[in-house]
Amino acid sequence: MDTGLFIQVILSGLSVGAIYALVAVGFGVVFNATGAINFVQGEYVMVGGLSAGMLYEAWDVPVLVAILVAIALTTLLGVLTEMGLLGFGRLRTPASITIATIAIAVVVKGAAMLISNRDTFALPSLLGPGSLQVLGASTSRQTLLNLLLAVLAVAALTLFFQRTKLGTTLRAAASDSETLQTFGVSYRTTARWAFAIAAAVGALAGAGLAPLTVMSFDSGTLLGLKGFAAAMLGGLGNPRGALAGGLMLGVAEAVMSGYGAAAYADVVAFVVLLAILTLRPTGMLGTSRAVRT
Amino acid sequence: MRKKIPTLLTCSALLALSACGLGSSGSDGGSDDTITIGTLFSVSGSGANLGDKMRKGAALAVKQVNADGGIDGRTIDWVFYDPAGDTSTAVQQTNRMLDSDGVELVVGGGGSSGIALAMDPITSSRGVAFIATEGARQIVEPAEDHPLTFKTTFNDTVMVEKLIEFWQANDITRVAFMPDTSSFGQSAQEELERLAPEAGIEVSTAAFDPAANDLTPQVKRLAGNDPQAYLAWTITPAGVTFLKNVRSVLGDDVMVMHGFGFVDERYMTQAGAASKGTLLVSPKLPVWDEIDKSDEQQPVMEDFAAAYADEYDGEQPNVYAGQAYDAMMVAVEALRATGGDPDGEKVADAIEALGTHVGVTGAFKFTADDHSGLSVDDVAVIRWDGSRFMPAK
Amino acid sequence: MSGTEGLVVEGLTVRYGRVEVVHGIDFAARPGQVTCLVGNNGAGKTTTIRGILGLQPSRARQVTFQGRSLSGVPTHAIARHGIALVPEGRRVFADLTVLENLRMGAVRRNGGWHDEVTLGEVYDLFPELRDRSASKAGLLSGGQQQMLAMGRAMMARPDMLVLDEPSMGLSPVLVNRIYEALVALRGAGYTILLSEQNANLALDLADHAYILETGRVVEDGVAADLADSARVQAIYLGA
Amino acid sequence: MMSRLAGPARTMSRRATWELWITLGLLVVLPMLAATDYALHIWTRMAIFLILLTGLNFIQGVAGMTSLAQAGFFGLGAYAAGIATVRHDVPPVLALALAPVLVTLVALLIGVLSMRLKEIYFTMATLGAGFVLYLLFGRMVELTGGPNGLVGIPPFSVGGVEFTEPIMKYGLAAVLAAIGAIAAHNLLVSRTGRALRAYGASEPAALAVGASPFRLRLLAFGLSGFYAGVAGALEAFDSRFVSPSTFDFMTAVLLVVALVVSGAGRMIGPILGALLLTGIEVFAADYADYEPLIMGIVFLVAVQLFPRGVAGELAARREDRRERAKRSADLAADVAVDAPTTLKAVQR
Repeated sequence: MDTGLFIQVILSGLSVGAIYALVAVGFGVVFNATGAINFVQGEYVMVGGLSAGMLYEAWDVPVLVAILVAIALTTLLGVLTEMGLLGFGRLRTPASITIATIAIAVVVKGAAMLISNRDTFALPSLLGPGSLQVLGASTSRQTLLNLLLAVLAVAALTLFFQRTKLGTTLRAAASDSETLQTFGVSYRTTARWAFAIAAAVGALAGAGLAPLTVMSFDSGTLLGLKGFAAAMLGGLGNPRGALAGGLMLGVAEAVMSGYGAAAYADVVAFVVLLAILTLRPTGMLGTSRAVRT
Repeated sequence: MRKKIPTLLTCSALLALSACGLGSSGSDGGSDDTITIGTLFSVSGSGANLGDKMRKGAALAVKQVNADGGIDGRTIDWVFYDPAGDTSTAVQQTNRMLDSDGVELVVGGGGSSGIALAMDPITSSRGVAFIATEGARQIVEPAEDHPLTFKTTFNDTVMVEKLIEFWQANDITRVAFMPDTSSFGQSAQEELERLAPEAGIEVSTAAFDPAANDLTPQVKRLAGNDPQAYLAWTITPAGVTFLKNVRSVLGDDVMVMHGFGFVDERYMTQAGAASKGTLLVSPKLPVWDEIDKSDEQQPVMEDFAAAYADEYDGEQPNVYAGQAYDAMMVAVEALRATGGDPDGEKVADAIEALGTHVGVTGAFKFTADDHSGLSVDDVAVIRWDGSRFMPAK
Repeated sequence: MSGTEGLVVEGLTVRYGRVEVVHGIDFAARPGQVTCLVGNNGAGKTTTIRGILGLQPSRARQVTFQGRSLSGVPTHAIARHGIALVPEGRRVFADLTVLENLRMGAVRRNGGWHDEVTLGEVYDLFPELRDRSASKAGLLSGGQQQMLAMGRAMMARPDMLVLDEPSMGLSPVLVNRIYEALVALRGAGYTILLSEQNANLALDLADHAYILETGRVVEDGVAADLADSARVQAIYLGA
Repeated sequence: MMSRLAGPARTMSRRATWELWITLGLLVVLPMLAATDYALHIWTRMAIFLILLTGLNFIQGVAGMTSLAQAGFFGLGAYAAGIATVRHDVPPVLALALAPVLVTLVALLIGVLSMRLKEIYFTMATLGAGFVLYLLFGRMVELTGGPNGLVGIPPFSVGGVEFTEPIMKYGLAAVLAAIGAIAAHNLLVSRTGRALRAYGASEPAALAVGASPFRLRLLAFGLSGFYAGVAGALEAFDSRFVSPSTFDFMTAVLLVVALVVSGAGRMIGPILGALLLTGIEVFAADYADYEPLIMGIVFLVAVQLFPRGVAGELAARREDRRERAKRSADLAADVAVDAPTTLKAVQR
């Protein structure tokens, strides 16, 4: 067995998996607060990466500042998403909210196409352009940063949910949002925070992804769907599950690219999604939430 | 009965909307002072970027022709639709152009080979000439089955021949090939796997999804066959990832190549240091200012580049803009030859009789058997030197 | 039915989807008293409470609390008017610990998150909760969950405590335990609105009671007087 | 429980019959309004959408679950018919019959695996299934022609007569759409259909009429696949070209949205939805650059305005009006005679 190839496959899987993990975390946060699947999640990644790239390339903003501004902008977009979904007070069921998120995703993508003039934008790696050599394999330094970001984001969110008043409130909303309302916390407040957090984490994924490839208005949709598959794989709504699911999916795709029929690599995510839903819908690390009728 | 009235009202409102939509677009083209040319390019959806460049190229051609007094005094009435990458939408829009908008000649096949292939039977059955701007050779081959259809792009066959010629000249016998899974990549894969073995070149292939974010597993896997050159075939940003990944895994010494779909300064710049030294098979347009002044194409490219930059705020044209510009100009030349008669067969005969049309993309020599008109002579191997494209040695 | 104090409900109609369940009922809960809605399963007690709190779409001529209208006010805002609910079926936040559940009761109150005084009162009333403060609420027994739900509502320091069927599904020993706690709360001056199927217990505790049948108030009066009513006996036997 | 269902079920049946007549009437009247070749292409497309949405209505409107697999099934039908005729010289009539059978089998297989999932999880499972199909259309190059598409599909033909004229294509699609609508109507007013609808409304109700929810849902999903198979085969013979781009995620979403905003669960929903989809196609063409943005906004506004669908919203408004009228009567009675017994009498 070629160890170089093996290590390369694992590194590649972790590199892409870190991004999937961040996307998956976002799906979980919104799902916990609203019970809906937020299809805008992939677009948050696109907006985060694209706006950081535009700021850096077109306006010569320093990289770090560009990333921070992009995260702020995307977080605002998350808040706007909540307003667009729940601001009219007409959507009540998770299913109708889910459908409406698709509409918002289309709007965001359409607007991004016009604003970016269909151009692609890139960011330099924060750790410099060099690559890391590991046992005969090689990866961008940014990969290391992305893994670190994913782990830190999951750790920070776990702490946030366990230790802070707001985090506890969001967990309470996930547990029983109706009862939470009888204690004076409105559904929309928790939903808005959830969308803001999901958008911020999505933007972080975008800023981490941009140095590995380039971003265009079209970069988010498929990434979002794969991130959802990762979320299901790890157990929807559980940040640590999201991390595990993201990395597993990344590695599974890389194995297909490195050893299997490479052209079918992107089918893997959807086969995994189908398989996990039919075999173990609570996910590998999922809670005992009822998913069957 | 009374209860149904709101429903019926909604129904009839929708109905009225649909019917008036169908009616209002029924302008009849072909009046004496205009010629109606219809175009589809996907300026939204994936591939929107190149669709937009094609639209800019075609629009420039229409503007120039109309400013110069049109075709024998008749101006071009340009009808444009965006199928957004979807063939069934493109089929509807083609029907609309021909049946409802009075389009007499079709230029541009939606920006993807699949769409052009879907449009061809419709235009042919209406006896309308169709000049495509998409890659797949099946759009025009065999020519006897596509008597009214032409295209102003390179057949993948020509590109692959040029590649083989280049590899043979450089003693390269083992090549790693990475096409994307789009129609662009698939067409090239078919050609390369057909032609390379005959030339004694061993090709190992690993495809990738256009939306992929890391290609190192494929690169590393192909490296196991010890290839002398790595060639990617894509039009998407994943090509940037390819450049970065090859350099990261294999270092700076290995030969890295891209197909003509990736000839774009922006992509090269965005790949940073990883793009330096990349070789590309391409039309000569990107290096128009570096080639010999005696080349008959040189002034055409120079004029085009200047006019394009003038029209679009200093933007440099890319090969897609050039293809679309050429397609429109070939149509115009043919219409001038027929005296403005847009009849499909007459236009087709005129195109085949043009002799040599020196365009931006190359010197087209359409014949009854060759409806794509470009040859290996029109292809250049160019090199990105870190800041600009240069002819490769 | 005078005064702007307490809860005043007039002509309340509540529906589930297309089915009207509560048909225009009137009642009031006076401050400092225990008011009880007594009725069989399906009489509309829970629906009435959900309607008042905005958890179920409802219509009414008037619903006021301390003189302020609750009509059309969303649930979370009603809660901020000083009403805390101990819902039917407990509905503790199962994934949160006991302590976190209690703190959630005070989440919208200034300084409530760190209110150790009220927390102490809750723990004194229900020592079981202090012992299990770090356990996940979902792992508690039914009786402990009921105590937790009551403690959580106490943490809101409400002007009125609404308890929906607090005895449901509990063993007689635990029911007594809960009612002892309610007596203590009454003694502490809480205004209480109680819905209960266990008529004898409830009427024992309450100052004033309303008897509900199929979404209508069929009888009301001083609790002690109602205890002998034929209707109440029927409910008691039915339960 | 039974008795409470029986009343609404009867009025629902009457309404469904009425709506069926409207649907059939439109299939006849529309081509009379505009009968140019181009218009006939559009009406053919509308008829194909009608079949797709009638199928989707079983699962979305009746069983109350959202399926994002309908575009994939649509594609599977189109590729089945295309591949059978192009690669195996199967007569088009036979291909038109075989495609729905194949799609039904695939739908049942996916249904067996995913039917027991709760609503949102089921939706995501169908998304996965639809995506796998879509990706396979593009990847199995030998069989499907890959991303370039499948070329050379013959026109539909019966006994040597080729359906190449727009009017004949429309006739075929319209006849099949009409048969599909009538079959759907008859099924909906049957005992099984009532059970299905009861199931969509609430589970206990369905159990009360003695139905197995799993089997009913599976039936609904299988039917949605069958209709998609017919629509797919028609699409293949209409465009005479099949490529993956037609059956992507966006198509799946548009189908669901068109049905939801026009009235899922109603007989009238599919035809309204089909008109909406064709209307969007016709109008959107004029706004090239802004099309995705406009589409998204229209789509969002529609979902916000009609979360229960146009038809459902109108029905709800009517009910509200009746309700208000009844309430003012109640209040009047309440003021006049303050006695519960009289109130009861008024409410009857």
